[in-house]
Amino acid sequence: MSSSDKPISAPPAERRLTIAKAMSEAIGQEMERDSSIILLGEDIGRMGGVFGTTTGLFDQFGKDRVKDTPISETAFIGAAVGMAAGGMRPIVELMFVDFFGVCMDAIYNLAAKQSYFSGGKVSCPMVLMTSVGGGYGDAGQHSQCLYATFGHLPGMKVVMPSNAHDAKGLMLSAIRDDNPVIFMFHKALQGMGWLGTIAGSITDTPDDDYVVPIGKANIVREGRDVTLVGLGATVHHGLEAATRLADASIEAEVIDLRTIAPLDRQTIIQSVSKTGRLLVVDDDYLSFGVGAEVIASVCETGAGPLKCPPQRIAHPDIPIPFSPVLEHFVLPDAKKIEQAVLSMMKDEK
Amino acid sequence: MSSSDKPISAPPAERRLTIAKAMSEAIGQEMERDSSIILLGEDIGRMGGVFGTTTGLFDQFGKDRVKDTPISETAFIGAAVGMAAGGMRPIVELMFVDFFGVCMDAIYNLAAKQSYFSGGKVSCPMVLMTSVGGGYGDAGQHSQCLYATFGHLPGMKVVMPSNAHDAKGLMLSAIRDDNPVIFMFHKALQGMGWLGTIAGSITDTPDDDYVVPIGKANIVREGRDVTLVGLGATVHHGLEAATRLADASIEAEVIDLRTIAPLDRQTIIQSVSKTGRLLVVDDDYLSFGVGAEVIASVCETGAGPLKCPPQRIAHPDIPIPFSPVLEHFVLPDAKKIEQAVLSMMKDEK
Amino acid sequence: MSSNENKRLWMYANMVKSRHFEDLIKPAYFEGKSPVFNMAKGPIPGEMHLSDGQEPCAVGICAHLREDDVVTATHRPHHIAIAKGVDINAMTAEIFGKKGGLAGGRGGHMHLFDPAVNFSCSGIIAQGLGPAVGAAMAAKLSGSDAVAVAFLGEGAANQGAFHEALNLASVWKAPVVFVIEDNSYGISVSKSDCTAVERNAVRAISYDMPGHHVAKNDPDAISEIAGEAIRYARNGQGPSLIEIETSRLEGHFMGDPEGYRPDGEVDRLRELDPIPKYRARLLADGFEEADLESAEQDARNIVERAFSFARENQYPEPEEAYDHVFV
Amino acid sequence: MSSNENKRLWMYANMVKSRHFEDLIKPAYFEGKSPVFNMAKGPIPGEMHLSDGQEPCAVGICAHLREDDVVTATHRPHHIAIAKGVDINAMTAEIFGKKGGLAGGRGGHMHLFDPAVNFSCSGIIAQGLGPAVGAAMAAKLSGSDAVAVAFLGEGAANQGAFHEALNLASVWKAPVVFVIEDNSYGISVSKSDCTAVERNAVRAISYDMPGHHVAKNDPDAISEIAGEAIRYARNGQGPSLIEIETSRLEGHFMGDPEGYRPDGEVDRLRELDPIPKYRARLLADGFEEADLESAEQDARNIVERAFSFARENQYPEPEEAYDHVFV
Ligand SMILES: Cc1ncc(C[n+]2csc(CCOP(=O)(O)OP(=O)(O)O)c2C)c(N)n1
Ligand SMILES: Cc1ncc(C[n+]2csc(CCOP(=O)(O)OP(=O)(O)O)c2C)c(N)n1
Ligand SMILES: [Mg+2]
Ligand SMILES: [Mg+2]
Repeated sequence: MSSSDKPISAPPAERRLTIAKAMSEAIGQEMERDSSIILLGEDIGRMGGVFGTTTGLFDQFGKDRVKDTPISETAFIGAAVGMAAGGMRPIVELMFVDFFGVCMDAIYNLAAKQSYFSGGKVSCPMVLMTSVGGGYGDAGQHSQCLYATFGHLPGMKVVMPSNAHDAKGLMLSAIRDDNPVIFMFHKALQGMGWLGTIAGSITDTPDDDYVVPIGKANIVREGRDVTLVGLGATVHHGLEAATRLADASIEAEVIDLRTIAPLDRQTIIQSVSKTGRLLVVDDDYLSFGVGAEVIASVCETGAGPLKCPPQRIAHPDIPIPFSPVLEHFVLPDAKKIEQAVLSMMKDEK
Repeated sequence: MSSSDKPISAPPAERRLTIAKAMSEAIGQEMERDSSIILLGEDIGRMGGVFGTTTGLFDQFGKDRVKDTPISETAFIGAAVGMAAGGMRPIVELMFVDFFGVCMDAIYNLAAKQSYFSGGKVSCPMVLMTSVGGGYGDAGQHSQCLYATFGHLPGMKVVMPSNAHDAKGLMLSAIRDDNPVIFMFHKALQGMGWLGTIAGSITDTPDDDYVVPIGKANIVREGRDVTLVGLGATVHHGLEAATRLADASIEAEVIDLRTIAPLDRQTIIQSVSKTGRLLVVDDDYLSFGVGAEVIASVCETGAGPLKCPPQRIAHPDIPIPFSPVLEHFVLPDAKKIEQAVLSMMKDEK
Repeated sequence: MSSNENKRLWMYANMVKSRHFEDLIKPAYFEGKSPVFNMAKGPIPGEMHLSDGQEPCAVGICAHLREDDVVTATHRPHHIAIAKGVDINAMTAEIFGKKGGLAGGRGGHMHLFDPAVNFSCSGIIAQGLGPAVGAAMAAKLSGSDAVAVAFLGEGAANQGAFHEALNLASVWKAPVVFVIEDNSYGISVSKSDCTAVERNAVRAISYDMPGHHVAKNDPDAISEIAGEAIRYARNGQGPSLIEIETSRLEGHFMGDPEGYRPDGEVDRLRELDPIPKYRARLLADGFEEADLESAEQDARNIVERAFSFARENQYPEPEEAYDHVFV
Repeated sequence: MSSNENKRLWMYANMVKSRHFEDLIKPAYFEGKSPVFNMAKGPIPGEMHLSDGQEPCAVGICAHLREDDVVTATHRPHHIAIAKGVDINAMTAEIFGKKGGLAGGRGGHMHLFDPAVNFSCSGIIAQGLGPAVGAAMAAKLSGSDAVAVAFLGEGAANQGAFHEALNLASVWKAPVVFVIEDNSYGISVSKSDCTAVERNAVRAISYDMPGHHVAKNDPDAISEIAGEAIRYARNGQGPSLIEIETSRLEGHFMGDPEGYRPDGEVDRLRELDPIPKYRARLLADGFEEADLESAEQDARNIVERAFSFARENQYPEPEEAYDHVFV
C-alpha cells in the first residue's frame, strides 16, 4: 500500500477539510451572499451530491435553489445557460465527466460561445462541476479525465484543484467569474470515504472568504533538477516521487497546474528554464493531451536549453480497463514518475 | 484572390474528381461488392448528402440501404453501433462535426469501446463521415474542425484526405476496417461548387479499387530546410507557401498527415531529423491541438538537433468569427506559413 | 382602432417587414455569388436560411410578448427576431458582418443576440429549448411574470433535446411555451419520412402539458392560441406546446436546388402566401387600404434604412476577432 | 409439464439464479471493503448495481427470446444477462476482473458483452436504445425474424436518447421492444420528482406504437405482455413500449446509505419480494414443491460454480490492458 492509498483518518486540525467539504462550503457561503446562485443536477438535492459536493445545501437553501433534475443533461445544462443569460449564477453538476457525450452541445456551443456570439453583451456566469478520474475500478465509462477535451475548446475556463484549500478558493473564483467555468474534481482526491482519498488532498482550509485565482499554476515544491507538471491526483504522485528522488539528491520542482484553460505557460516555462528538464504527468489519455500541450508550449519558446528531451506520462490511448491489475498498470503513479526522472537524469544531451 | 481560391473549372482529365465525387464513388463501388454496407444520415438519400458524399446512391441502392434519418444523431449513430455489432457495415454521416455535442456518447463511449469492452469479440466496423472546417462565413457552430477532440479519444481511427485520390483510397480503407473510423472531409476541399474549392484537392482518381492505408502520412513535397506538417486544407496552404519559399531558396518538405489517429509519428520524426525545423499548421483550435501533439511527439524523442524552436499555426483559442474580415484574419493561410518559416530561418540557435 | 385591430395591424406590418427584409437579403446575398454560386463570396457569406412563408408564426406569438419575455429561436430566425423587436439596424449589420452588428460581426445570421429584448438563437437543432426553460425559471424564481418562448422546426421535434426540455419544463412548471413551426421539411427530409406521428401536438401528452395544433398558417388563429398559452404560462400554470402548420416558400438555405420538392409544390404554397391572404382578410374585415399601405410603407422604410445602415457601417478591425471570448 | 408450465418454471429458476447471484456478489464485494468501505478495494472494485427485486422484468421478457434475439441492458444488468443466457462463468469472471471474463477483465460489471447470445450493456443512461434499434434493423434487413429488446430504467425515460430511439424505431418499423423497469428511483431521485407523467407507457403515443403498462412486478403478467410485444415485433408490425412496475430492494449501488428512502419503504417492498410470491403462486397452481426445490438447487449450483470459476480464474497479465483496443 502506497502512502497515498490510506483510508481517511480523522483530520487533525479543525479546519482540515476534504475537497468535497470545501466545495460544499464554498458553494454554501456564496449562496448566502448571493441570492442569484442556483444549484442544478442529479442527486444534488436530498442526497447532497453523489460526490458530496452539495452536502447540507438542500436543507439550508430549499428546493427552489437546490434542484434535483431528471436524467436530462442536455436540458438542464441548457437551462443553466438560459438562467445565466437571465441574470442568475447557476452551478450545475455533471455527475461524471464521462457523460459529456450526451450534453456537450449545451456546454461548448452554447455556454462557451454566449459571450462571443453576443459581442460580450450576454454573459454566461455558470459553473459546471464534474467528477473525473479512475483508479477505483469503475471501468471505461466512469473513470475518464478528458482534461484536454475541455481545454481544447475555447470560451470556457477549466480548473481542477489538488487539495481542499484550492478547491474552496477556486470554487469561489469560479462562481464569481462571469464566464463559464468547468470545475473538475478528482475522485481520488474527493474525500468521500467510499472512494478512498489521497491524504494530501485534505488540507487546512480557511473558514473565510478567499479566492485562488483562475489561470495561475502553483509551485507546490521547489527544486532545481527537473520540473514535474501535474494536476489533480498526479500532483500528489509527483510530490511522492519528489520525496523519493530527494533521497537520490535529485530535487524536483513540482507544479500544480490548477487551471487547464487558460494554461499558465509562464510559470511552467520559468521553471523549466531553471531546471532544464520537463516531465508532464496526467491521467487523461496521452495523445493530444495535457502533456503534449505543456511540452509544445515550452519547446516553441525555445526555453532552455533543455538538458534532455521533455517527457510525458499519461494514461495510454486505450479505454480505461476495469480489472485492477490492468488499470493500475496503465495509470500514472509515483513510481513511474521516479523511474522516468531517473532515466531523464541519465539521458543528458 | 489567392491561387487556391479559384472557382472550380471543368476538370481537364476524365478521372479528375472532387473529394465529394471520390467519396460517393468509393462508397458506391464498395456497396456493390458488399451487401452488408448501409448508409444512414440526414439528407443523404434523395438529396445525395448536403456535401455530395452520397450522390446517386439512393437511386442506385434504394431506400433500404440509403436511409435518410430524423434529426436524431444520438439514435442513428447508436443504431449504427448496433448494426455494426450485428454484422453490418454502416456508413453514417454527421452533417457537421460541430454537432458532435449532441451525439458524442454513441461515438466515443459505444462505438469506440465496443471492441475493448468485449475483449475483441464484438467489432464495430462503422464509418462516421463528417464535414469540418470554415473559411466560408458559416460562423462558430458550423466551421469547427475538432481534429484533436476526436484524436484524443481512444478506440477510433480518424482520417482526413486532402485530395480526391486519397479520399477514395481512405474511404475504401475505412469501410473495410473492422473498427470505427471517423472520416473527416474538409468543406474547403469538398468540390461542392457552392462552397468554393481549393483546386489542388481535385486530382486524378483511379476508377479501380485501391486503398490508401490508415495511419500513414504522405510526404507531398520533399525539401531539406523545414518540415511543414498539415492536414486537409492546410496541406494546400503549405504547398503554396513552399512554392513561394522556393523562390527564396528555402526548400520546405510538406507532410500531409492524412490520418490523425493513429498519428504517423515516424514519418514526421524522420523528416524533422533531416530538416531540423518543424512547423505544424492546422485550422483546429490551437491549444491541446494537433500542433501540440506533433511538436511533443518530435521533441520527446530528442529528434534533431532542431535548428530552431518548433512552431505551430492554428486557429486561435476563440470561437470562429462570422465576419470574413475576422475569420480570414485568424485562419491559417499560405502567407502566415511563409512568414513563420522565414522567421524560423532567421531564428537559428 | 381597437386593441385587437391594433394587434392585427401590428401583425400584418411585421409580416411585411419580415418579408421585405428577406426580399432585400436575397439580392444582397447573391452579390459576388454569380455567375458561380460560392457561399464564401459577397457581402453576406455562409448559409442563409430565409423565413418567407413562416411570418405568421412569429407575429402570432410575439404579439403577446413583452420586452422582458425571452425568445430563443433557430437557424431560421429573421422573422422571429423582427417580431420580437430586435434592433433591426444592428441585426442587419450583424448579418453583413459589420462592426455595428449585434455582436460586432462575430455571430452572423444564426447567432443573433439582443439582450435589450431578450432574443437569441442558435444554429444547432433544438438546442435553444433548454435555455428557454432556464430563462423561464430565472423569471419565475425572481418573482417576475415574464415568460419564455422557444421556437423550433418540426424536424427538431425528433431531437432528444425536445423531449428533455419539455419534460423538465413540466416538472418545474416553467413559464415557457414551445412553438413548433411545422414547414413539413427538415432540409430535404419531409416530416412524414422522419416523424412517427402525424401531429407533434400529441407529444404534449408525454409531458402532461397542453398541446395545441394550429392549421393553415393563419396569423389570427395562431395569435389566439398563443394568447392562451402565454397567459397560461404567465399565470403560473406551466408550459404548453403549440404546433403551427406553416410553409417554407424558399429552399432550406439559399442556393438549395430543392430537387426533393414534388413538382408544383412551391407554386401551390405561393398561392397560399400568408401575407396577401392576410391583407385581403384585413380589408374584408374593414381595415382601410390606406392604413395598410402606410403600414407597409413604414415597414419597408425601416427595413431599407436597416440595410443602408448595415451597408454603410464599417467592418470590424481584424484584431477584434480576439475580443469578447470572455466577458 | 406443459410448455407454459415449463416456461413458468424456467422463469422461477432464473429469478432464483439471479437472486442467488446477487446474494453471492454481496459478500464478495464487501471483501476488503471493511471496516472502511472503500470502493477501490477487494476482489470486485468499482460501482456495483444489484438487481434484487427486478428479476420478474428480466425473466418475463427473456422467456420469449431466442439466442439470436438481441438484448441491450443497463448499468444494472445481472438479472437480464442471466435470463438472456449469458455465459455465467465468464460473466462472473468478468465481474471479478479475471482473464477468463467475457472481456478478459477489461469491461467489468457495467460492460458485459456476450455475442453468443447477443447480449450487451452500457453504463450511460439510455444509450443502449439506439444500438437496439440498429440491431433490430440488422436482423430485419437480413431477412431474419430476430428481434431486439432494449432495457432501461424509468429515470432513463427522461433522457433524449429515449425519444430519439423510439421515434426512429417507429419510423423504421424496427422489430424492437423497449422495456422500462420502473423501480421508481433514479439513484436518489424519485420518479414523481423528475417525470412529467405518471405512467411512461403513455409516451408510446408520441411514437405511434403500442404502450403497455404492467403493474405489480408480476412475472406472469410481464410475460404475457412481453409475448404480445415480441410477437408483434417478430411479425414485422413494429416496435412497442412496455413499462413494468418493479422494485429495487437494494440501494442504487452497494454502499448507498439510502437516506432518501421514506421510512419503512424497503421493508414494505421486501414483503412484496417477487420471488417468494411467485413460488407461492406456483405451488398454489399445482407445481410440486420438489420440482421447485430441484430447480432452486440447480440454479444455486450453477451460480456457485460460476463464483468458483471466477475466483479460481487467474488475473490477466498487466500488458493485456493494451489488447483489443481495436479488433
Ligand atoms: C443537431 C443538428 N443536426 C443537424 C443540423 C443540420 N440542420 C440544420 S437545419 C436542419 C433542418 C431543420 O429542420 P426543422 O427543425 O424542421 O427546421 P426548418 O429548417 O424547417 O426551419 C438540419 C438537419 C443541425 N444544425 N443541428
Ligand atoms: C447520461 C447519464 N447520466 C447520469 C448517469 C448516472 N446514473 C447512473 S444510474 C442513474 C440512475 C438511473 O435511473 P434509472 O434509469 O431509473 O435506472 P435504475 O438505476 O433505477 O435501474 C444515474 C443518474 C449516467 N450513468 N448516465
Ligand atoms: Mg421544418
Ligand atoms: Mg429506476
